[in-house]
Amino acid sequence: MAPEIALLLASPLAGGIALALFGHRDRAAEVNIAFSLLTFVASAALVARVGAEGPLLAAGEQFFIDSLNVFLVALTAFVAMTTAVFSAPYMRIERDHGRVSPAGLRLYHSMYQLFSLAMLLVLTTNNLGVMWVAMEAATLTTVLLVALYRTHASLEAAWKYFILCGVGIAQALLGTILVYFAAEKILGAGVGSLLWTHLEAVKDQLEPTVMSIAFVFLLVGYGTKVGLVPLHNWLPDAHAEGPTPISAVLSGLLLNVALYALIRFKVITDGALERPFASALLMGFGLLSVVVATFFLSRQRDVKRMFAYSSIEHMGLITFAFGMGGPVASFAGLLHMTVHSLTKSAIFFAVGHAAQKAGTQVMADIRGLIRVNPTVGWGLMLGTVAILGMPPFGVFASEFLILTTAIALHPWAAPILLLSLGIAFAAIFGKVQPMVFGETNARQLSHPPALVPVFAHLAIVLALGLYMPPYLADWYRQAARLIG
Amino acid sequence: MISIPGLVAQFAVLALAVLLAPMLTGWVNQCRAWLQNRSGPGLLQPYRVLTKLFSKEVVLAHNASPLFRGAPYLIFGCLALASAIVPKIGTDLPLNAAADAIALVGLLALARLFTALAGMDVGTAFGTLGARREMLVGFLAEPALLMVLFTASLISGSTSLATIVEVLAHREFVIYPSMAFAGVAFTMVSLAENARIPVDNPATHLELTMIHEAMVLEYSGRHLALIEWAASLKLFVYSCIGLALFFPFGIAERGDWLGLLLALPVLGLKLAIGGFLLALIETLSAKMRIFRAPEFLATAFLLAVLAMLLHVLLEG
Amino acid sequence: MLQHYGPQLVNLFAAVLLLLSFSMLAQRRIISLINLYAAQGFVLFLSTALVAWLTGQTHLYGSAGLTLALKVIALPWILHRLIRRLNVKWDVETLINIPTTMLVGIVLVILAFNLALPISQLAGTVTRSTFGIALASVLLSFLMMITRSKAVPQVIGFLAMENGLFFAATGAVYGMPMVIEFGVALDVLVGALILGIFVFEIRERFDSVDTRHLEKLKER
Amino acid sequence: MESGPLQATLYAVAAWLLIGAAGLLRPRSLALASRALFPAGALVGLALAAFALQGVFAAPHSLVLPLGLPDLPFHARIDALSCFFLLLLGAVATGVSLFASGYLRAGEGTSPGLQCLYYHVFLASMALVMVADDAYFFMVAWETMALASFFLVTSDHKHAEIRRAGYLYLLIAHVGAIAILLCFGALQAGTGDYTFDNMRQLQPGPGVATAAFLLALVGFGAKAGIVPLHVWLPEAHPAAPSPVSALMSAVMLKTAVYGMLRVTLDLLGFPLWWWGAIALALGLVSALGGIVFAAVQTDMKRLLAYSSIENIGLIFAGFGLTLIFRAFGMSTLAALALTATLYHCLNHAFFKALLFLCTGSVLHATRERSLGKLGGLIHRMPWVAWCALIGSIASAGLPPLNGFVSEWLLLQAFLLTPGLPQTYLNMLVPVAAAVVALTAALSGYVMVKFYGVVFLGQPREAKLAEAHDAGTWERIGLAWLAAVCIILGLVPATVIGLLDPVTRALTGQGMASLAQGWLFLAPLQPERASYSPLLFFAVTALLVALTWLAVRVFYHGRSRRAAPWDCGFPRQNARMQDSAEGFGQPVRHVFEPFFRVEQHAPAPTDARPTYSEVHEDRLWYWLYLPVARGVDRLTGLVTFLQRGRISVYLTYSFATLLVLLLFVG
Repeated sequence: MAPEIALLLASPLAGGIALALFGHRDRAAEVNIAFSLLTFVASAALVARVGAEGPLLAAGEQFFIDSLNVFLVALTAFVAMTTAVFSAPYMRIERDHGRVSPAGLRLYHSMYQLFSLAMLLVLTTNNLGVMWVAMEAATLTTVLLVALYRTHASLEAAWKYFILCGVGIAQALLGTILVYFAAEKILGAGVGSLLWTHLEAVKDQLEPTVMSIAFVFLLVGYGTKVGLVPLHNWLPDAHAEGPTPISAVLSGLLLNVALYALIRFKVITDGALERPFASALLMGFGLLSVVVATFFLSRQRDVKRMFAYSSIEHMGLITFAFGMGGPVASFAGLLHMTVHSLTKSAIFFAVGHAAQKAGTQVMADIRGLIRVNPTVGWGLMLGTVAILGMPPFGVFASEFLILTTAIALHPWAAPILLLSLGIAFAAIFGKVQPMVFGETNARQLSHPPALVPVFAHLAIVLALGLYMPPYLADWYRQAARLIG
Repeated sequence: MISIPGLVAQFAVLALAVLLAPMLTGWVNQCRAWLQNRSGPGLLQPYRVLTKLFSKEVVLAHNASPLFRGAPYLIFGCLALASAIVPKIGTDLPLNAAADAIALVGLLALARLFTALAGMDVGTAFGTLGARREMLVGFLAEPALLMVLFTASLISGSTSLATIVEVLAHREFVIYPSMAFAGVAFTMVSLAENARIPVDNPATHLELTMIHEAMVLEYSGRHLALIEWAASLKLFVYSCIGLALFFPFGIAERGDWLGLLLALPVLGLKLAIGGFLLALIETLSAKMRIFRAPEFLATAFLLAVLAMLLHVLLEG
Repeated sequence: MLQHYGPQLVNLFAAVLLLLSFSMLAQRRIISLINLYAAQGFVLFLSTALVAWLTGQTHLYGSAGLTLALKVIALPWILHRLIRRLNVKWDVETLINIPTTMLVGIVLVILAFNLALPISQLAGTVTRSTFGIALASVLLSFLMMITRSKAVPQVIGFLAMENGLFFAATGAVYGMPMVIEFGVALDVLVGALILGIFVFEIRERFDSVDTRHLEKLKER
Repeated sequence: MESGPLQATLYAVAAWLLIGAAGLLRPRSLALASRALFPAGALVGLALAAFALQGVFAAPHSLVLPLGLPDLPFHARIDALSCFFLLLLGAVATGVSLFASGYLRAGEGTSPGLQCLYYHVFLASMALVMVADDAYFFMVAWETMALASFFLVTSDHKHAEIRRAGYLYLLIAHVGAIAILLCFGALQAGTGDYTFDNMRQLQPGPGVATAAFLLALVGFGAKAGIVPLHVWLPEAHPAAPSPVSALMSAVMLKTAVYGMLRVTLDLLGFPLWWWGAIALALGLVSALGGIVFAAVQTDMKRLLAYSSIENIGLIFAGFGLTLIFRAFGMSTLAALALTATLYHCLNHAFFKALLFLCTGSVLHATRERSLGKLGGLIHRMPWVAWCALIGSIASAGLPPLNGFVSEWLLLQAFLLTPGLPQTYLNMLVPVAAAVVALTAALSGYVMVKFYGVVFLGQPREAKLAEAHDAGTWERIGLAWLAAVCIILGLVPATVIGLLDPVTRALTGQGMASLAQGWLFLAPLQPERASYSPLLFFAVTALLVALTWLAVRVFYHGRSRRAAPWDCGFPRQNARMQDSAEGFGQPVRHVFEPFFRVEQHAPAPTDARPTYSEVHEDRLWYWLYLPVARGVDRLTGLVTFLQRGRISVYLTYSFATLLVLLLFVG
């Protein structure tokens, strides 16, 4: 068992348990940060090791780290940490406003840790069955957090989230069973047939029909969690009604993780089938998601809901990129995963404080943030500008690559995508601009907002748009090669 | 391309034009008087008016700006230069190279611009009214004039007035139907530009009708004299343009000194006829409402464009 | 001789399972729904045990025991307590009327069988033909979740779907590896508990467990 | 790293960025920005102009920066074309920055430091647009430019209409950027290599090439403000602080022209003749429409903005003519048309910047932008007034200033058109020339209105009495721009020598050989056409001087002041002067169909009669609102998917699953 992985998983587990006991104490937030930091350190060590030694199998092949998931691990750990930093003052303010009880805080903190544990498990495990279990666990942990405020809306959102994702994940299990069924023919019964590395090795011998049916189930299953249209319906509700830190990690991390699982299966399926079946499906769903989500945007009143739809849109874009395949598109997809999760979480941080200041999430009632609190205003403005794909932010870099590849490979799709992006721009910017600028109605907060994460994220995104360090680029390239 | 005798000749022509221009105005008024069965004031009347005005003192409005005082000199200078540019007697003059047809139009436009600005400077209702109407006339008349000149320059393949005249006057005689249209357009334009009936009436100060006079209402003394002089220069320039374009015969070619001697009386004769015709038109036609003026000028403009098209169609 | 009748028995169980799913689809009363669910679990337990015995896959005994513990005893008990606490014994009115639902269900069964055909041919197991039925029952419970408007029946449908999955696992392949079995079972258990909590919460807030009250969040 | 114009440009960009960043050190400090940073920025601009001047004659030089995407690092390249536009940028920026250092006020919208940041990022990004040599770098620079200018436009974001203007501006800019991206996509023709070098090598088929051209026309036209994508321009220019309006109008619109030239003449290589026809037609429509709308405006900055549309229209007309000539292989004429185009770019940059800065001073002196409330400022602020006079004459395209030169060249190009193998074009060209002439004449009208109403006459409001003239810094800036206007007008032959390498590079033919020495400007042969503004100016000046002297010597200089003649109506007051509406009224009559007029004329019985007149763009109702409504309706349809009922959602998933299964099975 590699110590890094052990630490990586042990730290959130311990954190979860510890905070389940003392999560309501005053310093719980700091403890939360500490554990997240520890996790991040572990992930950094893991990155270093994988960077040095290449792909890594651990604990009797139960864990497999290659360049594809290692950067997702790092990203997840990092965003989880920054979100913890952000949530410290945020949740205090929520408590002061009497929206959460101490018990609620305890639940929140412990579940936060367990959630990151689940995600890290999904990312690091080599066993597709364990991957499913962990994914389900991620759902279960977040369901309670979405319902944290115990209001009508939050309960409704949580209920929908649970039912839809539960049903979806059930389909994913069926898909996993089918994969196992196909693999068993070659690898024989037992855990071995569920290990991705083994499957990857024999993927061209797997039975095509079974694999295609399996992939359908997996797509519907994990696709629900990715938020692909028309399986997305839980997503805006859950984002809008949950506590903002949770919206941030849902948008920034969980969607990525689900997509990661889908990609793993896509690799095997494409290997098994000679025709580009999985790719075609991914492209189709990606395109649909982009277009539909775009049209939803302009009707939104609730700011978090709007950005949830924007997440659907971006996930669709990424899915489309992976569907196209090829070194450039996959590279772009991975890059877009990174910048999207950084930017979107940053936006949610800013939005969270903005909503606390204005005392509402209704955009029409949030005005002139830049006057009362420039950092929140600028955070929101720059984040929005970045997520809308304005240079020199990194989102533009990945979108540029995706779109140019689309123009080269599928010219029919490029105008659709660009048009959707244009409409999304009109919708989002038109709503955010008056929130940031103009006369204000916001109030002061009881705790100083922690906005370092916002600007840290945006700085990274900006840097990625202008300059990508060679090792990072190689890393993405290798990952892209794995995806094919 | 600038020689001493050339310069001398140029300034001689310039001086001649500037000095003789008022006489043309006098001649036109004389003809009008005759046509209206009046005994006119005589050819020299404009000169008397000018000397009178020059020796009078200037009365300036309280808020007249330096621009107001400087404008008359500028306008006069522009029109003097214009009168020097247009080929009247010979084509071999240095300034011909300095400014071509387009520049000529630009020069006239510059004069108009300053007239209008000066009209607005004092800030009475009349000044601005006049300026507005002047610019209204201008923005339709100027392109029309340009188009007329373009027709000619398309024929001669050049915008240099000298070349145009040489081509029209000294190549073998051809009938240009386009020039007929251009001629009509030009007549209409020059009527409008020189504040003549039917567009404007130089002889009235009735605020409903006047254009040019309304603008210069505030001028007095030497300033007014310069303005008046510039006006008669303008008439002279337009007549010369018309003659150069449509009746270029008798204008001397490069280095043809005999022709030069001959050209002067020919010019006088042509001007006399032209002035009489102008007076005739003015007597026969009635002043039109100011709102009709755009239609009148638009017609001229369209005729000019038509002339160009005709050239491309038939002669191109 | 059981070796000889065994496969037929398994098929019989499969048929019973399908029958139960259909009757759940048709059933209006919540209590009987729960009982049907328990019955389904029991059939599942029997078939798993049988398959285990037939094939000598020892770990299948484990999962059979798990099934018995969880799906026949634990969850039905939880659900019974739940509805007693909520006292929602009254009939469940469906969104689509029963006959239509049944018709749709039959179509689904046909689809599932057609789909399962190639897979069954591949399956080298004694239980080859059961996969189609498993798939069918999954789809049927999905349909049930759609047609029921109350929270508890939806929960039951969700659990029934999981039954179908489990049957697929035992039917097509001799069960997943034990780790996974446990994981899945754990997830189902936790899920059921959370659902229970939710149903209470919803009951408190909306003083009804009708999910048609949960339609506030939507696009206007 | 050897020092060439390219390196110099990059250094200048870096310097600007640093200056901008320095503004953040003490964002609230006015002194820092206005006394140190903006003058420094002006110096950088001057240096950039100098290097660009040297670079125009240097050979193309390219460079790969260690930035950008791993597979597509920033390629930078500098050639005559980019140097020309860099020269324009540097020279204008010098004047505007000098003016801005005097113009900045505390408490006007965003804090000085931030404005300094936006402003210099704006400058830097424009410079980068000129040197970018691959699609990614170009797009980054392009969008950064849009973004920086957006923040500048909305720097006084308290007012809702300013925010709206900024939104509209950024939106159209973004749509344009999308079109440009697609254009590059078409240009790389499936090779996946987005460097401009690759695009130069490729020879796309006519279909692809046409697509690329049209997309470029949309994209760059949106930035340039070509009809029908011009609606943002008259909104954004008045909203922005005057130095920014000046920069946008003078330089940013030119970057679009630069992009157009770069794509069509450099990357695409050989154009088709009807591309030129399209560009020509659009240009003429924009020119006429722009100037007609300018004539009826009542806000001085809107008026100037519309006049910018007019000038850009003229530029595009010249560009279209260039394409036509190029397509028919008449490289000399193409060079002539291109020279006219570039020359007009230069001229418009300077006189429009000058005019916008003048409006800025007026705005600060009077807090008033509406023409109906100004007047008589020539007495209060003579400096500004005289500079504005120069700008107005130049803008009216009158000799001997610079506006006339480019107009002259353009008309010459038109006159030489007959002889095209395409008869329809031959027919159209006279009409086109007529439109150009009409536009020029109308611009005279507009400038008389602008200058006369703002600076001449009597002050229409009492508060104008305490208007003050521009400060020292502002005067320097104005003087610089005015001086350049005059120089550009007086020595065109020299300037054309400067343009020679550009035309040579783009059309294979130069003009310098054809200019007769430094004194005479004769595009083809002297007997075809020649013009010598210097001589022209000298003689005019001489004549004026002589006249003045003569009058003084032979007569007297006596004069006295009196009240203006009232025609026997004693109660004349300032309100009786023509209002802006009044002055524009004839044009409105003549061009009635252009407008959608809303008039509120008082009834005869009104106690206190008020008159107001709103001229709206019909396009707004024909194009933009329908599109907006369409999108809105679509969104309405889509939201029907999200009805909140969970069983419906489950049905979606179920249906998806079934469909996919059927699709597989």
